[in-house]
Amino acid sequence: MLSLYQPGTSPVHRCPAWVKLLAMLVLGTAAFFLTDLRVLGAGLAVVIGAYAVARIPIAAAWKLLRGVLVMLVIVVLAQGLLGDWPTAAQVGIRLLLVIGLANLITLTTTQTAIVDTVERIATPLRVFGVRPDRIGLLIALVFRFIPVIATEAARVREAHEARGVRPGLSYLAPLVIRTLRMADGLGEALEVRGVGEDDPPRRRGARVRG
Amino acid sequence: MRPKDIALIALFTALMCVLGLTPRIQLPLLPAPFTAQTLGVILAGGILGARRGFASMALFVLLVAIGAPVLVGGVGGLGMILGPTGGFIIAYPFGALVTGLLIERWWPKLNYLTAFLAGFIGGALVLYVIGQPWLITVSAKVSLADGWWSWIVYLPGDLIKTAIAAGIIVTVKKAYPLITPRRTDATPAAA
Amino acid sequence: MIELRRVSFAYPQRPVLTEVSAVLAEQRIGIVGGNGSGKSTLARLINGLVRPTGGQVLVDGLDTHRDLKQVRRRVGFVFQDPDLQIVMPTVAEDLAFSLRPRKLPADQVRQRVEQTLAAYGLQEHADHPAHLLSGGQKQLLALAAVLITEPAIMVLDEPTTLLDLRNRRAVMRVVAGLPQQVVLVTHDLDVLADFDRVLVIDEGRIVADDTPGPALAAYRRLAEV
Amino acid sequence: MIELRRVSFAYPQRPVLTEVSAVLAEQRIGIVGGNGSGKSTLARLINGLVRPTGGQVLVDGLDTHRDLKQVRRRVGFVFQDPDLQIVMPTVAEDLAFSLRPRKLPADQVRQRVEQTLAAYGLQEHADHPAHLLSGGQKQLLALAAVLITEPAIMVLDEPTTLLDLRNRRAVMRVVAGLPQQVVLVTHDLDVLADFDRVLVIDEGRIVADDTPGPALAAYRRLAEV
Ligand SMILES: Nc1ncnc2c1ncn2[C@@H]1O[C@H](COP(=O)(O)OP(=O)(O)OP(=O)(O)O)[C@@H](O)[C@H]1O
Ligand SMILES: Nc1ncnc2c1ncn2[C@@H]1O[C@H](COP(=O)(O)OP(=O)(O)OP(=O)(O)O)[C@@H](O)[C@H]1O
Ligand SMILES: O=C(O)CCCC[C@@H]1SC[C@@H]2NC(=O)N[C@@H]21
Ligand SMILES: [Mg+2]
Ligand SMILES: [Mg+2]
Repeated sequence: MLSLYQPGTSPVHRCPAWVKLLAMLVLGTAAFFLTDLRVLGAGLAVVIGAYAVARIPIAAAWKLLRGVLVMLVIVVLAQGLLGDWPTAAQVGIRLLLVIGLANLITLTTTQTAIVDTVERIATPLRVFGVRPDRIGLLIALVFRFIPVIATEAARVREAHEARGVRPGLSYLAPLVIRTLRMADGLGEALEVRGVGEDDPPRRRGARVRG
Repeated sequence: MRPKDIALIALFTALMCVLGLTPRIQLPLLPAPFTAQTLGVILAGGILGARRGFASMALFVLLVAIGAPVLVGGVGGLGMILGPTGGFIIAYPFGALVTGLLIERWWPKLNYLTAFLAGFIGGALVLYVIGQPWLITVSAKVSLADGWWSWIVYLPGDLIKTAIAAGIIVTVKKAYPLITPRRTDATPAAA
Repeated sequence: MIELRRVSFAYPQRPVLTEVSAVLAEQRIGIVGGNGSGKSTLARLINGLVRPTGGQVLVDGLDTHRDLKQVRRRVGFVFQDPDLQIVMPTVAEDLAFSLRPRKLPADQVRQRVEQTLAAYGLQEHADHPAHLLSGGQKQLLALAAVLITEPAIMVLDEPTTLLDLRNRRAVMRVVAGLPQQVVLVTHDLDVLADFDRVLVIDEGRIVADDTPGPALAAYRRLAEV
Repeated sequence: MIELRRVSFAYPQRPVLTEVSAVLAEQRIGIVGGNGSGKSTLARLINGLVRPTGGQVLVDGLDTHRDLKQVRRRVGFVFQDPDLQIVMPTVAEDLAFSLRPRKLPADQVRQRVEQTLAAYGLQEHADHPAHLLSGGQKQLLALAAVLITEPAIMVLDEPTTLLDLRNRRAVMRVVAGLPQQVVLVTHDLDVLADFDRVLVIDEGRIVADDTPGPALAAYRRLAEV
């Protein structure tokens, strides 16, 4: 649904998600310490080569890059005009390298694979009361709620229009309250379906809220 | 975390995604766009409280990271987080956290003014403090002093968003309160 | 009088109504049909909440495309869920909210609000938070908030589904007493018994159009298959 | 068997149920009453979604306070709005979601899901996005998603109010065929005709408790005043 993944069977696709994320971390950090334009340029060439190996359609790569590119151009221009042009080139190539690599991971890894990896990486967070195994469920729910919010927004707007009142700011609060009620309803449905069953028992007579 | 908290957390993450459907308004010479999404940050903290608000925005950051195109203008991916505006994005959970903590503390006598203050501190100041140095570090060697004050440009927009959010927070407190107040001898906020 | 001239309506890639034509002049008109058949869409078309993608909807000769604002003033709309319609925190404020577009002087607004409160037995609740009313009271408030603007036609989309026996009766009693023309969408077939005319919608078309007896019989047969 | 022992329940500053006692052993039990009378609260108490602030709720001898987890596994719950009960994107995934807490091996899950799809006529829709189903199919899916966990008791809170005639019948046909004990909250009095027992709730108390004939007559009298 809301995914930028490009299916494929290349080595880049088959490489385990955690390896890719680790490579990202190492290379991304390294790039910030490199100042030699030739080294940075070589790095960028490697990343572009990886796109070719993964057989990413140019349109798909462009779609992802487009969003960042405006910012990138502004950054390089500002640096060049306010500072010096060699630094501007350095900043430009470095960002292109890092962002290109990150986008490659986004394009070649399914969300499920990333979520699984994140859940595993987040396991130590258990000591803070975080439940990493809930992440998949949370993401599924976010995608469920997006169209619901859109529909409810349309409903609330209609209710205003029907009363001849131009929908202005007064419609945000009713919308939030309605979606909160829906979330409450969905929360109960989750509870009934066994989510939270394996939570540690809570204080007897714990506070109840609708 | 009760199932209800899970639903509420997901709801505000979804709200952020919906706010992401608005256009990416880019200002000349500044890498960071004007964004409607800070409204979502303030609402998450102000309506869900610190813990759930933080969790909800952290989930949003995760969605961006795994490549969901949910930032304003329909962009996303790890690249955005590592990009010039990544500091602001990373700061979203902390903005919600701070707004939430303040709202919880001021809860019993919360009014429009205190809600506004809490929203502005979390949903604007915290974002500037984390996002602006990041922006300068990542994008250039322009001296810190030169780039530092560019956040002023976002101030009018952020004040308006905070004003809207404060109105909603106060109304929701009346109609559908979800926060339990934080005391100095605090019981956990999101009980 | 409501006139539908070969009205079609489609959401992107999803046709909902196809070439519906009808002249609705009776005082009490019921609309029934299956889930998703297009009843709510039809009701919304009359108020101009959605505009036809093909054909024309005319209310007293006014086109919902061209004369939207006048149509809105003429047609009042009540939804299924009263919680959705209540905008302002207290009962009296919510009633006053409906009068905003009229830009009346404050004392006239207050007078109209007081009259309306009295007419629907809501005087005691004037300053109560609206969301603490019972389901039936909320739906009465929603109705009152529309009637205060004195529309010529009332369109009601399942106004009683969430209500119990007593509240349902209270709302239907108010509806029965309205001097306006009423178009009522409902799954509660009993309340249509003394209506003048009932339309049965199925898959975006009018498949029966008659007095309640035969029309409801046709709908029941449709539900058998 | 469900046992309510002087059960009270209050939201902060709002008493909802006061000292309700009853032993529910019949196969088909209906609950009726006005909006806000406490029906949904009573239903939620049986499943442990809310716990009594006074007294005890026992399901097959298990206390909802002490043995919450076992009670939950024994009691299935279906709500009014099917849209809110469906969690996962596709029909099959949503059914599988119910089995998660059981931690069954994958092939056993698949088998159970397939059986359930077949039992409720949803095979063809296995991989469809759940939100594209019709209202009635959604409610059937919600029912199936609960029944797949094989609860001993089914509690249904107005499962048909948002449905049309045909969908309502389809759901009630499935409910009628369930081998489980069923507790049904509804405003649709007709469907209770062949139930074993009907409770009438008013202002947080059981005011009538009888076979459908007399109980519904009592409820109708109550709605008159
Ligand atoms: N979360 C909540 N907080 C405070 N009061 C509540 C909450 N939920 C319900 N109530 C109140 O408790 C009372 C009983 O509610 P309940 O939902 O049990 O009624 P019901 O009989 O199911 O009504 P309906 O027929 O409208 O569904 C009502 O007065 C309601 O306003
Ligand atoms: N905003 C929307 N976008 C796309 N499709 C929609 C939208 N709203 C409704 N539909 C579709 O249009 C069709 C007709 O919807 P409508 O609400 O008119 O049905 P209805 O007869 O009122 O049903 P019900 O009895 O369930 O209220 C349905 O298939 C529905 O899914
Ligand atoms: O979508 C992104 O790339 C993040 C943009 C961050 C923009 C910052 S957040 C604080 C300040 N207020 C705005 O309206 N924009 C900036
Ligand atoms: Mg409808
Ligand atoms: Mg109820």
